[in-house]
Amino acid sequence: MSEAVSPPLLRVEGLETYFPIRSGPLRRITGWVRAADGVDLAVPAGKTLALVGESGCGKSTVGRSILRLEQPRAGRIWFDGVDLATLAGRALHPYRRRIQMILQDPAAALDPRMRLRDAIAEGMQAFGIGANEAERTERVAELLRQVRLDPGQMGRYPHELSGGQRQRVCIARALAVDPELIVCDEAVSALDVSIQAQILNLLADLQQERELAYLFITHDLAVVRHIADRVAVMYLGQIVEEGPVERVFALPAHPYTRGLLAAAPSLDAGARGRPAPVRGDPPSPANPPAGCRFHTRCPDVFDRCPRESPPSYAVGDGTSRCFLCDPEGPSR
Amino acid sequence: MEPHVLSNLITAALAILLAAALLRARRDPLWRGAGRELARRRPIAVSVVALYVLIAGLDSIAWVDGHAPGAKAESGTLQGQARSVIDRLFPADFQERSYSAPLATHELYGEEPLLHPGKHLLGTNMIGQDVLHLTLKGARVALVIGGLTSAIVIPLALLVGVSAGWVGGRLDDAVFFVMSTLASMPTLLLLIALIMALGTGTTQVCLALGITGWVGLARLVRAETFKIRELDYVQAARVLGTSELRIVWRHVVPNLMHLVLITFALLFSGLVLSEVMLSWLGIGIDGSWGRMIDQARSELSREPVIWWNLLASSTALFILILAVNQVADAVRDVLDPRTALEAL
Amino acid sequence: MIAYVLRRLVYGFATVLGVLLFLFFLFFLYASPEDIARRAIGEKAPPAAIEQWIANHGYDRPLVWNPEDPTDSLLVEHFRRMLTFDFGRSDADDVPIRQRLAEGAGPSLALMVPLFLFELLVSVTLGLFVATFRETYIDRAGVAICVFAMSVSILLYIIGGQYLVGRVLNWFPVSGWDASPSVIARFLALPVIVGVLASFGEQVRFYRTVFVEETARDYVRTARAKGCGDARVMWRHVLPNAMIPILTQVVVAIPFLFTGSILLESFFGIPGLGSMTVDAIQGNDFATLRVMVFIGSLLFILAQIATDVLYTLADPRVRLE
Amino acid sequence: MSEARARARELVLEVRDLSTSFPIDGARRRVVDRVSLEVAAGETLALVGESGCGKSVTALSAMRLVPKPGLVESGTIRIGGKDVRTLPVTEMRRVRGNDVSMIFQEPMTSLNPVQTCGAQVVEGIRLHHRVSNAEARRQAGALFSQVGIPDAEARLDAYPHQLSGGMRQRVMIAMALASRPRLLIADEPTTALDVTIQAQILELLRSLQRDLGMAILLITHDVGIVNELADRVAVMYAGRIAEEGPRRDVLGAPRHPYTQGLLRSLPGRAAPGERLEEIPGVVPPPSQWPSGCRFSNRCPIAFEPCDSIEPERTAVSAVHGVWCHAVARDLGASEP
Repeated sequence: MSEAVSPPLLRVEGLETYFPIRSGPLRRITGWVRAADGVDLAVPAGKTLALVGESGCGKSTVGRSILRLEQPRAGRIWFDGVDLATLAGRALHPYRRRIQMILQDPAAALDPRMRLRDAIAEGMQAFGIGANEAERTERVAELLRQVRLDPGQMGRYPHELSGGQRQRVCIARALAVDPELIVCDEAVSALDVSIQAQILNLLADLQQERELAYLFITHDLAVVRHIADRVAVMYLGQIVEEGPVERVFALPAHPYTRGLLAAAPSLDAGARGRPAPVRGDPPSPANPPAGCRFHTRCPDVFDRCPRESPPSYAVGDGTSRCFLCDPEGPSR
Repeated sequence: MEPHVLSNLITAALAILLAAALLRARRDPLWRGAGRELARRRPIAVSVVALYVLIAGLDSIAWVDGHAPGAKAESGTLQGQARSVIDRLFPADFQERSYSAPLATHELYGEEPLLHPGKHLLGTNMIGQDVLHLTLKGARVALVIGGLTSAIVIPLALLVGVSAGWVGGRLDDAVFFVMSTLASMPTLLLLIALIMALGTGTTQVCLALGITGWVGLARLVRAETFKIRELDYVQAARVLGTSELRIVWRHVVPNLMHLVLITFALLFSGLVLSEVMLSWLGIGIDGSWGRMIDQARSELSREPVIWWNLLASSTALFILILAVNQVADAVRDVLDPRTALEAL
Repeated sequence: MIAYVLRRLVYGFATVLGVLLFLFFLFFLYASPEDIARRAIGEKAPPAAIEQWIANHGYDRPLVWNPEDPTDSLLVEHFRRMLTFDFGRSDADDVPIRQRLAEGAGPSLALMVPLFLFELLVSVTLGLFVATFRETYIDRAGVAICVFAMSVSILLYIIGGQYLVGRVLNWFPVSGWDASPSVIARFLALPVIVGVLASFGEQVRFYRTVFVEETARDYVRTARAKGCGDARVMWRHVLPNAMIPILTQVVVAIPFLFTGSILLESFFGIPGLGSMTVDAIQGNDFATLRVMVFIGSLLFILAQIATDVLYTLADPRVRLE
Repeated sequence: MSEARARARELVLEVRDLSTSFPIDGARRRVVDRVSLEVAAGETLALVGESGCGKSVTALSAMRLVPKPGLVESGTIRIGGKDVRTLPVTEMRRVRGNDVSMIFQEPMTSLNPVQTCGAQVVEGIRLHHRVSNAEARRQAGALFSQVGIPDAEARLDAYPHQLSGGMRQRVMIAMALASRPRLLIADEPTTALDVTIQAQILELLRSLQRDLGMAILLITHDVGIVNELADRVAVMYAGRIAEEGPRRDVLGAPRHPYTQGLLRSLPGRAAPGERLEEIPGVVPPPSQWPSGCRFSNRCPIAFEPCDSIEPERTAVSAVHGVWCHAVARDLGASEP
């Protein structure tokens, strides 16, 4: 397997991004929301890693930290041999070009007062791509064709387009600077099913054509199964399971992954009427439970879980943060 | 430079600016749509406002005739004084000696025959000036109050609000403190205090109105900048490597302009009405409708009642404010971010 | 909660200091004591007379810094007087300003409290009424009337009110004052009516906007879905949810209950603090004006702290931290 | 046979030829156009469609809660036999929350933020029953336990913002159950919730329906949820019903090209890595709906009559109807 040999394009090690909670008369920091709390993950070049989890688990924060829209408090973000977490300002600028993003709400991601042409050309201008405006316009037309839009629409404004078309414009804007990695944060979640299929196909085509790597952040397991090569499951700021998609979906090692898979409504007529697999509500990321973070909702909880925090155990080609996967036996 | 030349230059500059802004707005479909919608909803109010602007504009273009350049003007005569287009609609010696009723042929109290019998459509005032003429000239004063003050308020509020909202931190704390200090002083009292300290006069009154008026808009701009700062398209621009200054210029400021326009429209009538109150307190601007109302007020107790003075000035004021309020309402409906994008 | 109130008080005090600093800048640095003296006794007064006036009013100290005695400068004096509520004497007639304030507060309150209550009652009720009929002709007519009413200058309401009610109909006296409670209502009726008329346009429209915005929310749909009628929806669901903007609007008005209405008082001859302000303007009495601005700000800042605390009662989501 | 069946089924909701219009781009446009539905006692009908297809407006029309300036133009709506459109306002109020209840997508915004959860349920009870405050509160506590809110008594005094999303939706359901309605209209009840919480709410709805025998009109865009909960399915596209029938028929053997396309474009059904099937083009806005079959401009099998003549209902079986010219032609050809 080639990805075992070549180093991954992006490797995140021990990423911690906390948000302060302020209170008291002097607005001092009295606590932290641990949005990302020791996250490790790797995205191979030209492949897709899906980061999946429920709302508030910190998956978007991981994406935003990689894009350096948030400042991580600890951890390393290795991209092509350079630690992005330590860069700032001018030093970071060239890497902006190589990592791009596509967001959930294409209506909010486009400036309502900017024509499509200018929106797509914005990044080219910042990185000096294209010798002059005419050349950039030519490139914008080419990009619009690549995302299957009519180049004649480049003089339009975002509100004149449908949701799916706007998402295509966002993709074109990201492609304009020739990135190697695109962070897709719930990029198809807000779209209707028929449009979602179009965008997923487009993303797959572009990956083939350009050898793009995707970090695909989503809560939709069906989408993960369809698009990803590997999947990382996140719960309360930590990656609880990671591995190749086929293995994780077929043989989930972590109880949370099992719960997620079982909770997703299925189209299988026979699967109707199962009881809900995961009980209760997720705890607050400001005050995560001690020990294993999932133990308050876990169906397989035992005495060790509330006491110790499980490390990542190797499970085949991936990992799982569950004592059940401890090679030395679950109870110790 | 003589005052009328300066005023001509300013008028020309404003006209060019206005034309440029309109041309630019025409190219942007969002603004063009908003303009069309505005004209569709409130055609009468928009025309009335335009009429007032036209009258004020015509009153701002003045020139001196009848003497060679460099010749000394004789003081005390009309010769050598600059007269505006509006002035020229009336005869140069249109002034009477005292009150006369509308279309009267004789003075009200002195019973003397008038210089221009039956020609004073709205009568004359205490010193014999034609009320219609004064009323028309008041339009310019009203627009100067609104316009000059806005010219102080809008750039100041944008600069302060955007920088506080964008930079945040200590700068924001400092700006917030200044704003809350100014805002904690009751508006009318602060206005009076400012004019008492600065002195009376058009510039001073507008400056005072500006100092009391900018905080509201600056707060709005600051809050909106905070919001825009976190929006996806700003984040996207950052990821695309766009510099901070450029993001502010290309993404933040254009998305604040509708707020500025709404505030301007809402602010305008308040400013003109404030001046009326100041006039009554004796610290207003010469030639304003407020002054006319103030002067006319005491005449109501005379016998026979002198009502034309009050009626003319307050009607002119009322129609302008009503039209501006209606336009402001429509502007808000059309441009409000919550409804604007769906409506267009 | 207590920590929050403490912090707000500290910040409020800082704002008060800011106000005082601003006033010092305006009335001592920008308009120097000399300017003030000239305005008070005439532009062409001889220098000796000006010196004399300045000395008489205690403005002959160093402005900011006195090298001999750091506590003896106009800056220190200004802060000391204001913060100890001493206020000094009027520039115009040497009457202690505190005494003036004490005399004027009563009439101002007597006018402003009923005016304020009527205004609130009328505008909230009408606002709720118009909002109930939103998107109908009643609503459109209501808004049109409001815009019409707010386009008329308050001066015209006063002049018109005095003329119509006082002179033509002769119901109430046009102006005047009597301290005895039995007669006072006769003098207050007209200014209160005029005050309500002059403000209801803007107020009703404001409350209508608040209520209409609130009626568009999801929980109103829920309330209707469980079978609530229009009146119940408006009074039990919309009104409590609109309390925050209402509170904000109401509390902003509280300082004026004390400082009075400049226009109404002077027109109707009510000897309150508003009239006092007008006298101060006409008499170039800067000392009194300074005190009025200070008192107004002080009350406003206190009222704001009170609003923030009241928010917690109006809305359980607001937590003061 | 179908008539006999229909007579046997007691209908709690009956919608006939409902049209509801909104002013869009300066003209009144029907966003719901001659829609007919029926929900029998105890069954679940899922109304499924993409955003903007008119499914929520259909539900609000049935409750007579269409927001202004929307207008129900024509059609009849019967809830438990009462004609909703002609009922006096006070009567209608008695129907809402009593004969029919409704729950919404966003439990956060759908609950009154300044009232305790208990007070909101108590209000719902006392609007329809003459009981004391204490008794209503006791009933509210019982309802809270019934919908699986732990520590029910204490939660009566909680404000909505103090609860999690799942708990809030349970409060909404408790409120809806206050008068034991025969019909519950659930408008995207789990869309705002996480998948594990969604599974809990679906389980709750299922068990409540089993215990109370109430009918559910489920409005959703998620075919997976339809499969989990529905007995019958109606697929809506651009203001019209496209296909309607039992869940097994519509999901298992769809006949309308739109239903077929919708199901094939689901990422869960395709093999991983395979291309998804796309429905070409976009859902047009109401101002650009085609005049014939609404789907004609995106339909892969559209033929001559499709873009000019609106299709009528074609019965595929006694219980399965499709609005499609092609299906009508094929069926007509096979049984002359």
